[in-house]
Amino acid sequence: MLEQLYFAMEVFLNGLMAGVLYALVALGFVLIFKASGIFNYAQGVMALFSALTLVGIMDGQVPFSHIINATFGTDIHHFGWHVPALFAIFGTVIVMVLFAWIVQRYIFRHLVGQEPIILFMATIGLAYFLEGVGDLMWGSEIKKLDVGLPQGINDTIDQVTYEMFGYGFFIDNLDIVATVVAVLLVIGLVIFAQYSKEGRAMRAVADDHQAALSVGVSLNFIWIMVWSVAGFVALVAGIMWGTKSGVQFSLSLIALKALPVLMLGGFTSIPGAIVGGLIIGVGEKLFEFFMSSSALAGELFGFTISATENWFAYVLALIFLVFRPQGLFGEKIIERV
Amino acid sequence: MLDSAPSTEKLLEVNNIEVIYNHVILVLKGVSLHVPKGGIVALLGGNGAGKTTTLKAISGLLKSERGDITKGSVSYRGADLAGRDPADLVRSGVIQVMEGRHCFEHLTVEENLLTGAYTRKDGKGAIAADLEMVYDYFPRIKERRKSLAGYTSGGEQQMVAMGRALMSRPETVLLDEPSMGLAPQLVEQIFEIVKKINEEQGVTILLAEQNTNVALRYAHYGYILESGRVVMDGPAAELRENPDVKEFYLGMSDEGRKSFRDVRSYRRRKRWLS
Amino acid sequence: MLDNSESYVTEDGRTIGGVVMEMKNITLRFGGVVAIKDISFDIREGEIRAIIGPNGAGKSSMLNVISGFYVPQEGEVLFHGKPRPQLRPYEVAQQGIARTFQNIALFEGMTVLDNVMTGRLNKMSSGLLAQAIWRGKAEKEEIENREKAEKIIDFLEIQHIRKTPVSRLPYGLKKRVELARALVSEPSILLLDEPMAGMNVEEKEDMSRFILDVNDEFGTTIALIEHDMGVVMDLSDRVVVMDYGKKIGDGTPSDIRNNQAVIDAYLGVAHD
Amino acid sequence: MFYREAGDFKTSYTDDNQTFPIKFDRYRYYVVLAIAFGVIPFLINDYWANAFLLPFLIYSIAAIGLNILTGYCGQVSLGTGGFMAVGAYACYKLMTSFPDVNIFFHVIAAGGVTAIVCTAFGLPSLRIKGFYLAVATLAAQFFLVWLFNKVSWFYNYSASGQINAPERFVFGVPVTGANTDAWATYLFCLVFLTISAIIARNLTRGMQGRKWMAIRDMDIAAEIIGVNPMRAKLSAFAVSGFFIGISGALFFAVYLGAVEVGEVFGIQKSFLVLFMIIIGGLGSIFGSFAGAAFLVLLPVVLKLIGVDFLGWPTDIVAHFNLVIVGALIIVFLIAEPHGIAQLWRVAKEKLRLWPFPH
Amino acid sequence: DLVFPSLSYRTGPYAAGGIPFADGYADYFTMLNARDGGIGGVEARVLECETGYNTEKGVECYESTKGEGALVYQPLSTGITYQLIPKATADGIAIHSMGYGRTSAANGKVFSNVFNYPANYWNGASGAINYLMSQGDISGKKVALVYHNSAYGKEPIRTLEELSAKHGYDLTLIPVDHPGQEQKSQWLQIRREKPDYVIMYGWGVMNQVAVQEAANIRFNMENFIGIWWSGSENDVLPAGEKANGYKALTFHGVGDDFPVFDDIKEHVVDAGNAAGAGDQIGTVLYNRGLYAAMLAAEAVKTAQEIHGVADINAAQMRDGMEALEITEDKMAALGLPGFGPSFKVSCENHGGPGLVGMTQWDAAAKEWTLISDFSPSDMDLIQPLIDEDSMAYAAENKIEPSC
Ligand SMILES: Nc1ncnc2c1ncn2[C@@H]1O[C@H](COP(=O)(O)OP(=O)(O)OP(=O)(O)O)[C@@H](O)[C@H]1O
Ligand SMILES: Nc1ncnc2c1ncn2[C@@H]1O[C@H](COP(=O)(O)OP(=O)(O)OP(=O)(O)O)[C@@H](O)[C@H]1O
Ligand SMILES: CC(C)C[C@H](N)C(=O)O
Ligand SMILES: [Mg+2]
Ligand SMILES: [Mg+2]
Repeated sequence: MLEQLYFAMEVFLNGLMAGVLYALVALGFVLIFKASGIFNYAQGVMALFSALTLVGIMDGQVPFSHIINATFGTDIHHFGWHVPALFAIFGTVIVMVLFAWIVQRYIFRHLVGQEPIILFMATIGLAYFLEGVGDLMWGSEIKKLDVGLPQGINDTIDQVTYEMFGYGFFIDNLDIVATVVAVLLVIGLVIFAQYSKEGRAMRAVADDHQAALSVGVSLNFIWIMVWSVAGFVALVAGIMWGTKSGVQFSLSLIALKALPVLMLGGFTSIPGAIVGGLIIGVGEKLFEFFMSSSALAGELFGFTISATENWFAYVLALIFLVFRPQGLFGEKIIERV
Repeated sequence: MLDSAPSTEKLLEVNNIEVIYNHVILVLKGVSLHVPKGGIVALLGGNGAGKTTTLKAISGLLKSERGDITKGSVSYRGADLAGRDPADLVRSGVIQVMEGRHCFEHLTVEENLLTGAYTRKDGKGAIAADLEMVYDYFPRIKERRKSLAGYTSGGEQQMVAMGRALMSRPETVLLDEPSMGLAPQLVEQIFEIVKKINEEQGVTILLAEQNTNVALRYAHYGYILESGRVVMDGPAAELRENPDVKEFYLGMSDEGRKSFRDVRSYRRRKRWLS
Repeated sequence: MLDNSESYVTEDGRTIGGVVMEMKNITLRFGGVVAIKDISFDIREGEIRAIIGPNGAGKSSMLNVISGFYVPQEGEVLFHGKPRPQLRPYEVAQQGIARTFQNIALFEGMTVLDNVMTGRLNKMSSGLLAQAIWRGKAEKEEIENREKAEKIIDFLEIQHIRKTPVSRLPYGLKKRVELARALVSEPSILLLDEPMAGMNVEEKEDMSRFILDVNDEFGTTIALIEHDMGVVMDLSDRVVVMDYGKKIGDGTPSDIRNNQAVIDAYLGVAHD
Repeated sequence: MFYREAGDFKTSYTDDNQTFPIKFDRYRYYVVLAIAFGVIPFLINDYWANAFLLPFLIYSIAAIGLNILTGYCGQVSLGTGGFMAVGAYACYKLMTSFPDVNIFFHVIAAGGVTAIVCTAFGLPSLRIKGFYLAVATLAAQFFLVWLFNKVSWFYNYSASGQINAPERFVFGVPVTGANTDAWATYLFCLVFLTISAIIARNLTRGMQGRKWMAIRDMDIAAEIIGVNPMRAKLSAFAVSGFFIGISGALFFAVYLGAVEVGEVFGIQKSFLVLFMIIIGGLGSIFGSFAGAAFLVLLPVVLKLIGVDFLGWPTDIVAHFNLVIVGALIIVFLIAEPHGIAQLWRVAKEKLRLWPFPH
Repeated sequence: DLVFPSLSYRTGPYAAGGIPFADGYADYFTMLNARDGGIGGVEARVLECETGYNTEKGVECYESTKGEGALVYQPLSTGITYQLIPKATADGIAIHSMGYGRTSAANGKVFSNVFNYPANYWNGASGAINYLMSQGDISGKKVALVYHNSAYGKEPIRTLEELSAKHGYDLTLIPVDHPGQEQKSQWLQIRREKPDYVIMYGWGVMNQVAVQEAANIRFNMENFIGIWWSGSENDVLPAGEKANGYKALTFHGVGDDFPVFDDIKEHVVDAGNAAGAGDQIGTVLYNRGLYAAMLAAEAVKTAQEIHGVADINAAQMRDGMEALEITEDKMAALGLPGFGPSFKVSCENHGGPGLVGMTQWDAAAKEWTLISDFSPSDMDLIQPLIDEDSMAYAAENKIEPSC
């Protein structure tokens, strides 16, 4: 019995950690939504793309080498250098700023004032585009990403808890790092959005593009800035997830894990992303744990419920929403006539 | 009230512009007007005459509504404005107060005002001082400074929108229907403020207004727009005396103001163009 | 003082009936803001009742209470003398109360005709299946109601824009379309929230004519919020004045014109 | 003056209420119908049926369904894939449980079942709005897929968890199974599409359509003028579910023949159909057709150009396809955010004025 | 010409696995064309069609390529195979689902046009258990199956259950939904229940994450066995050092130490005709693609012999496949000595011998090594299952068993 409790606690803790990883992706969504009302479906692909770029720079890969080789009959793959992680990250950030500029200059500038669903569709187009470019640029094979983050069970926690409870808890080192990074990001971003002039302008833009334009806020500037920051957040998420599972296409699918987090936390709330992430992480892990381990579930339904993680988060978020339609921390939906 | 323009220097010049929405709907069919420095110019006309469109054509907000200037030009201080970013224009001192308030709903009243100072670089102190000035002009919104603008009443939002524009320390303000939905004494008050900033700070004002009566009392010069064309212009005092203006825009007949009850059965339509 | 059910005849020969709607001690709060403080007034059948007051006084909120969109914390609404249970807004509309909005609330993606036709929705009863098949009842009903709508469209002189999407119309015409949508439902009570804001005198004259004609021809009771004192004084039978949630005056236009509290709070100067 | 309107007077409201009030349009419509029913079945071959016509017909039905919900009623749904799965599985269970009933009725019944499920998932829309609702509908998407994958009753306990359409006949001609003829499957789907389009058109031009659009454009105002939001929204979910269910059933039974739910009816499908209505035009029946045609043809054309014409290696083509599809979507949205239908309308407006603009 | 459609996937979540296989499949035919002028003098043409490992797109690919004279389909997905079985049978085209697809298709009496030699998923399951039994007694031990929650992953469940009854081990089923990016709960469950062995039927990112998570909870890699689709370089590289010792089943050889690779280098790579980026040669999945191509080419040769025509059609190809015989000599002559088992296909048996071997990952050397012989699986148990399942299919679809 006690045993079961410990298991549950372990699952709980790991759920928290998984939640942080979801939140990292959700943060990027929130930023862009807050600043422009754009529901950026491409956030996941941005994480993939930034991670690909990071690995590419680190390994000195020649971008577009495959096409170059195919058209010119050359045989180049690598520059033959290795860039230290820190510089490579810096380089990737520059690429993401460039990306932000392109996105703004060639896409969203032309879509100012359109309905949200149109903007949403444009980001899906962007997601396809970026995925294709990423593949062409860096190839679609799996890449190992190692920026020196620790990974695997944390022995200290394992031992300490073993001595205390007679059961060693499993916590992944990478998750601990992710948590620290996420907390720092959230604090930074909250301060930025709530108290800086640019942050205020960003929220203004989200409320009413036209009015923001009319008071002299440059949409271009704000959006490039926000997309750059979102690109940076995507990079952070990309590093964490890429370290876990290698850098490859599936990284872009983590966007789907971030959506329920967003719903729960509220599309416009930075702290909401974290809290939502934690609730979702814990919720889905515990649910899976109880359902797959309890005989009860088996008796009830005649089959055990398992592999619930793809939908549980959504259903949980849905239930929350019914009570709070704007998410836990989202901006109030102003209903007036 | 001054009826002659205080200076002859042309600050803002609109030259024979045509505006098309959505590539098909022709709205302005050649509008020209001048605004002298330090003047108050009123743009009058019925619904759909093209006042808002003219103002947006000047401030560059047309683009975000799929509108295009297809002919003519707009220049400010002699420089052509074609292709200029609205933000750029605000930095050079032209700000528009949009029709229908357009407050930032999810920002507080005070934050709304502060966004007005977005382009200013003269320090927190000056901005704080101006904030107080705006609160002096509009005590009502001082009471509501902490509440979300989305929850304030229509009139309060109008004050916020005005205040927000003043926060940018503009040289020229394009005012679109400032009196719409305001209580009578507030209308006067707003126009007093307009006059005050015009006189004290030398702010130039281009004003689109339906409330012809008040507008012509405060403006120096007026243009009357109908279906996308300027049909009449002249110093405000002259316009006030013009019999057609009197009848159609001021609601006066020879016997003075007529009651709204009396218009029911008879109506005479006259248009300069149709 | 008149009794609630008594009717009388005005100077210009219209009959004003008994009280149809009575607001009793309404209090409405939003968090800390008290939008309406303990206000009572009534509306009589066939009259034009104006509600005036400074910005933020709570006028629109009052209409929203009548529409069932806001639920007052205290007080009740009496309809035809009986306390009205808490109804959803669409149920209120079904009782024959139609309205227009301060910030035009038209359906921007639809044509003028479709907008006006929505006003008839409570008069049409054919079900989903009948409409899917169309021929027969649904079609007949559609045509009958279309005739009513066209009548109102003619009446308000907006025939030429019938098929135009509303989003392309200038402000003033939108207001007129909104009025058409409200009128076409043949309401017993019509609530108008600043119908003449943003109009010039000529347009206001037009609007006044429509309002008076409706009141005359259909005997529709009208509650009207308006900031143009000229309009209010000329059109209304009785005026209620609100100031920051409180009622500070109630009476005929001439009473109000000379009410010192009203002059201080709202009019600024005594209006001619 | 290509496009004439002048001289085409209407003397009654019935005339003015027609689907195609302008004579020219009406004739074009009859011609299209005649070709679709009378000519294409004789020209059709396997390749064209499978690569283009069948998916086009079936997706058009789905697009009409989603357009009613999203384009007309303003409720963005990302659950289309899941709802199509409901149609498919309902059809499968019905086909295997009542083998003697004609498949035509199975498909209709599958639409009915989907309508019910869709309505149930529409309940949260009474409180949840906008993108929150869109994301919430993903709950339906993922949950339904999981359910069909998990509960073996749905796939008749087959080991692989897939469902296979048994052979069924209409007038003695097989329309499902491995031995179908292109013209038969084509006509079968075409009949459903035609009926769906007519029903959708009737619903959207009358009061029901107005209620939906009112909710879409401004739900609060709609409620205040008398639209019961619950009934309006749920009826949109139901009608939309009905069409989507039919398309799911046809997709499974007629087009694919066998289905693995997670892949065929995954979230990609939801996006695809949403794309169709946005590129085609929200709130337009014609747009549903146009969008479906566009997105069904696009990959075929891209492949033709890339692989067969330019002879590029497939992987580069595959990646370029993503780039091109993505770019095309964006270019399209920028050029005309309101879709092909709007493009068409503007073209008509210009033609009407041509050659004398203004 | 001889048309070989290749339903590949070079984009999407499974691209990392799809690319090397498709490269190997294409390169081998390119090599044959360049070196021998085709097969029996007729040029081979590979028609690639992108499926993205999506069943629906797979069907589209099938429909759009079958008109080009396709001889045999290699769908590279169990889901797509299931879909194509009835269609291809009706069209008289053969399917070769090598090491995947519907296991009971091994019964040629029912599935006339489907071949899944030389080994199938049930052989794999049995092979894994056999291997474990060779390491020690398995009764009373706990075995967990981590599987891709799709038609593919569900294939071995029945066999493993039967085997568990037979050998007395406990079986725990742990499904992972597509794509499998997040498997925390699954691996916490494993950590909790401490199974002695874990068998994995995974594909795509699910493999990498599983290996990584196994390393994270310090599950002994020695006791972690993947099916052959969970045993490529892709799956273990991201986990680095910690993946050392991980095992995977296979039905063919590893490495590029075979003469045929010299020919590939000479006629394909150096000529600049390598498929894809040309950097996959010698990897596990490349080899498998190459092996599949080789088997197809040999079947063509057999068909050419039987029918005496060089430019064969789909029906003749089917006959060739059914009469295919692979011997050690043949393999050696093809430059692939000892690469795969020798076997003979027959009308009754489309499944080949079902010999499976075991490979292990050496993280330091970054290579897979074969650590066991190709040994038989428990056909006594499997054959009845095959018969049962295929006969059920025959009954359902009113197929008259032939042969
Ligand atoms: N975004 C738009 N798309 C299409 N037509 C438009 C658009 N905005 C305005 N119009 C049209 O342009 C004309 C002029 O409108 P504008 O708003 O400039 O008039 P206005 O003089 O400001 O009127 P009001 O006093 O009612 O505000 C109107 O006929 C209107 O229908
Ligand atoms: N939904 C709401 N939430 C919070 N506060 C509200 C809400 N609706 C109205 N208020 C507040 O209630 C007060 C009365 O608002 P109301 O809109 O009724 O004013 P009004 O008399 O119509 O003014 P105006 O003439 O400016 O339209 C205002 O201070 C407003 O900010
Ligand atoms: C390469 C693929 C055939 C393997 C895959 N997991 C399947 O069986 O579907
Ligand atoms: Mg205007
Ligand atoms: Mg109001």
